[in-house]
Amino acid sequence: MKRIVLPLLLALLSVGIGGVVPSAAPFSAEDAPWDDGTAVVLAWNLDPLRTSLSLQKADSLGIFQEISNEFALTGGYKDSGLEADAEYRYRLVAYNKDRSDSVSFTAHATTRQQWFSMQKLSLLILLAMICGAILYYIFHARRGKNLFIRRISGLDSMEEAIGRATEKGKPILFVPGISDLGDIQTIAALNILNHLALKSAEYGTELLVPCRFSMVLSAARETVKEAYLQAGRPDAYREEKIFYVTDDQFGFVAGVDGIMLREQPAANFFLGAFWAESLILTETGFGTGAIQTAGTGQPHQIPFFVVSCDYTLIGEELYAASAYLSRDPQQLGSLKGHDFGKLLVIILVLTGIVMEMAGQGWFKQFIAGGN
Amino acid sequence: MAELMKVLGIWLGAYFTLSIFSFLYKDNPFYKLAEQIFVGLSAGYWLIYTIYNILVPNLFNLLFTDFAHNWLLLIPMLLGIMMLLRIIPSAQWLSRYPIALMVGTTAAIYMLLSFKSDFLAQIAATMVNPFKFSSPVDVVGTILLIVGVLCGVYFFYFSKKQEGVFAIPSKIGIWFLMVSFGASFGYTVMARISLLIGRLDFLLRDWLHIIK
Amino acid sequence: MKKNLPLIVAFASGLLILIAGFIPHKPFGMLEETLTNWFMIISSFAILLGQISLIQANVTRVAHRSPNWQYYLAGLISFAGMVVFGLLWGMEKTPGILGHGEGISQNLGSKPFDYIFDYIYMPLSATMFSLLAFYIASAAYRAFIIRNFESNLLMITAVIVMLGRTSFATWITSWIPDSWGILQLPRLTDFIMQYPNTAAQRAILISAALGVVGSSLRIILGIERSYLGGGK
Amino acid sequence: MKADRTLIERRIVFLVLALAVALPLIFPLGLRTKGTPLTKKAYDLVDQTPTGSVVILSFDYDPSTVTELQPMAQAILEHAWKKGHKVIATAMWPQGSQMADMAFENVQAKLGQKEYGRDYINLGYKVGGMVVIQGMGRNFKTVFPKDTSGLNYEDIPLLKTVKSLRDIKYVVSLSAGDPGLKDWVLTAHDKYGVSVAGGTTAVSAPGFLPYVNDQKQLYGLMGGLKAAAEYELLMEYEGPASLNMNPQSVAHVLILVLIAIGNIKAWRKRKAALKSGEVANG
Repeated sequence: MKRIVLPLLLALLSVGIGGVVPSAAPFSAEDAPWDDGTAVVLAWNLDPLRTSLSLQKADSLGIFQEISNEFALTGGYKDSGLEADAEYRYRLVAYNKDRSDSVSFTAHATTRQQWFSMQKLSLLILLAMICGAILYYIFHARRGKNLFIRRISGLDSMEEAIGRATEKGKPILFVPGISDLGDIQTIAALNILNHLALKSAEYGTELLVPCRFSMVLSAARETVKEAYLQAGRPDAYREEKIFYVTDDQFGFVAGVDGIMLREQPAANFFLGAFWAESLILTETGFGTGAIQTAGTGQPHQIPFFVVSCDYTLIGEELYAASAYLSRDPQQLGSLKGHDFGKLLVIILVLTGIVMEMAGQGWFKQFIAGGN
Repeated sequence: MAELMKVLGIWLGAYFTLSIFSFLYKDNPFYKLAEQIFVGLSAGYWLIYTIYNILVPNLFNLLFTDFAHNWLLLIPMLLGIMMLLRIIPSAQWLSRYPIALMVGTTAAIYMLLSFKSDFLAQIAATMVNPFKFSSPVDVVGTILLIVGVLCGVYFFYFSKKQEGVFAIPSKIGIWFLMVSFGASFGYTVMARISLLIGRLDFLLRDWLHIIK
Repeated sequence: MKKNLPLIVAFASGLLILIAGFIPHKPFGMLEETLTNWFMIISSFAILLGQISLIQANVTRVAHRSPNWQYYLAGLISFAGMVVFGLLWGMEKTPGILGHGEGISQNLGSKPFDYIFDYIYMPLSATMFSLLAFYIASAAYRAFIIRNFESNLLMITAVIVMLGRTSFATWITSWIPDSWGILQLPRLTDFIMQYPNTAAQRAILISAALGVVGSSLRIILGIERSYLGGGK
Repeated sequence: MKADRTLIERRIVFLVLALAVALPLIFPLGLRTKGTPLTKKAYDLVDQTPTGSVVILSFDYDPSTVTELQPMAQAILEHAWKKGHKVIATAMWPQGSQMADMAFENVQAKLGQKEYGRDYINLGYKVGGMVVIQGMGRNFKTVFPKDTSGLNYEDIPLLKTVKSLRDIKYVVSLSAGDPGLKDWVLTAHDKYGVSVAGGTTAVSAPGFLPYVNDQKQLYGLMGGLKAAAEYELLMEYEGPASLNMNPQSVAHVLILVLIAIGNIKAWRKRKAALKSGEVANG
């Protein structure tokens, strides 16, 4: 194993990030390594008397045409956009300050297509490891193995909210985001709704669910109905409490605001995808004095939720909460796979820092790879 | 004539701007009308633009002028038409093929690119020796950066009960998240105000000529 | 079959992209180029579909005289206007069926399509989102309340950043000596953005990338098929 | 009754904000902003690129964010032209193409006429974001067979040397969201090695900072109106962004004052509630 990996690593390091290798020879041309055969890497190393240069490539008639004149004593140039499997000839002419004296070098290279992008080795290895872990856990979960997921603290509000609503005899409001059913955030929200509906059926608390899209509406009705059935209270299920407001973004917000002011719910849940309207909703909810719980994967909206709500599920916590409550093998398995990836991140970063401190730059370069 | 139409245009712009602003007082017919006109114009714009700038140059033109070289484009055209059949309920299943092709392609491209840029490159960028900097501010900052990334990632780790010692990094992680949300908050406020400035500038300058 | 064949299409196209990502050799690069070109063409049909369904929904509303149907009718009329003007005289430098319509452009100052874009579409689009400035102000007054240590941290950072990004910032803390320059508002803001903010955003980015890998993998392998519609 | 009061309070806040923005617009305070390193980096990228380079400005926004992004676009365009760069305009948002034409027109009014097809070109919008950029990386002409005026790719002198994205010296994306700057970073830089800088709305700026790192995924970043004003400062002129920083600064202070008042009110209410609670229990 070591015998294979080491030369690979060395080869990789020699590629470098820009693909330019300083060389001892005055002028060299080499096929760019590990590519689709469309580039040649040129490098030169001139004596210190030189002050300007002209880099030239032979055209189809064999006449040299200038491709660059940017000066550096030790420099490089990557000539890209070439044909694969063809020979290219280059000439470097270097001048003195007064241009009275010049030297010229020629070099040639043949472009070759490779079968693997060696600079993407780290990408392939790590990607394979993480994909493997995700699949492993999904199949594990499907076979009914119990996978541990910690409880999400944002969910603690559920009990409190239902308790308070029951005590006051007021309803609970649940908004499953303003995205359509295609958004996984909406799906996650519906999974949480299922749990909340189960509890509200047990305690006999009224549950209001305004929806923005008809698809979400029918899914939400299905979810709540199922939960009531499961709780043994199908009689308490009222279809009209789960209703369509309007497709229009701000119209929807105005509608939900109206409901909050009229019904004065004791607890509000805003879970799912929210955009700019997040603020208007939670502001009104705060005004009515409800306990507010929010959660979204939209990073720009989280700050507003944190400052205006009592509990917030941050980003991935929303999906984790949904997996925790639904025990769906696909969600659970993926989540565990991602967790494996996170552990890997922590280990890799710590190793990398130690390596950097020890002056072993190759590790970082290997992980970063090249393009 | 053109001058007059320009003035009319600015008055139109002012009318629609004020119609939208009227929503701040309450929902009303002016707002509703302006909103639906916006939706209609927007749909019209997308439709015309897509036809003129993509379908004509990238598809129809190539097929009509040089069919021999471009006949393969008949396949995406066919798939595109299958996509349009979604509006006919009985033919809806045909749209699954183009959707599958698009979803499969996007999934793979996103997987490779975000794994490289948002995973590998970010990990590599965190592998920094904090003591290589000369300024103490940078040293402290880099240590904060490393601690923040590790604890932040740990906060989203769900496979372990976060109790006792295991709760500490998670707690630190949330602090970093909160600082970053605070920054986001500040920047969002900034952005929203900027948009308002633009509109008031239009009303005061172009319409009312109060600002010269 | 109706359900499995699309899954194979998704798998094949995904696999091709993955292979082309690692193998530079012929023919994968070319295949990828073809596939991305097809993608673009199919996507533009998807855009057409989106607009057509929107219009279809509005037509239904008007036909059924559902509440507020008059507004939807206005929406349809403006849609039709935009499309007709665009088709007849084109937009900007693109000619339409009747050419560039020089006569009309002369009178109007620009093509009808561009005239509507400049004087109606632009103000509408720009004003819609400027409403949010007002909502932020009102929420700042009523709902942004300090609750616990975490939200304190958030608020303090927000205050520093908001002040640090004004033109007053330099002036407010100019009395702080340069040896403590890091405490001057603009520099403090830069520090927060460069280190703690970057750290947290990076953690979010890394977690999100893992999420993308997971969902993409499930889609390519056909484990996740909800995008095809019709239940789980 | 209570609902009425909150409604009135709300309207007062709206009015105060409108005044806080309008007054400094009418009577500018003459405030000056100071530069930040991130904007300077973006400036340096443009400044250090040799004359004659072909570059891309991507207009990935629509009219809803012109106030923030248009001044940036124009400042960068002016800079690029002054350095003798040949500018290709692309757009990931359909309305972006119109925004590009607006920028070209405004900057030419200042710098004098430039030649279309040699100094600049508008290639317009293509749908697909990341996938489109990936396509450009393979072959530019497949993605853009014609420009927006119907010229063929081969007939445009500026594009003579451009076969793929690799022939572009830098990309600056003016980005209001998705698709936009992120797609350019992930594809143009991380896959094809082209330098990318960006200007974004302030909303998305904090999320892009992890890309500004030693891997140079993102060369420089301009976030919001403030950064646009900084770029104008670096270009040594006072443009729309600099002027708009006056109301911007005043409004920020107003928001902070509102937050403070809100918190004092909430704190008082809580104290009163605590007291009445004690009385009831006592």
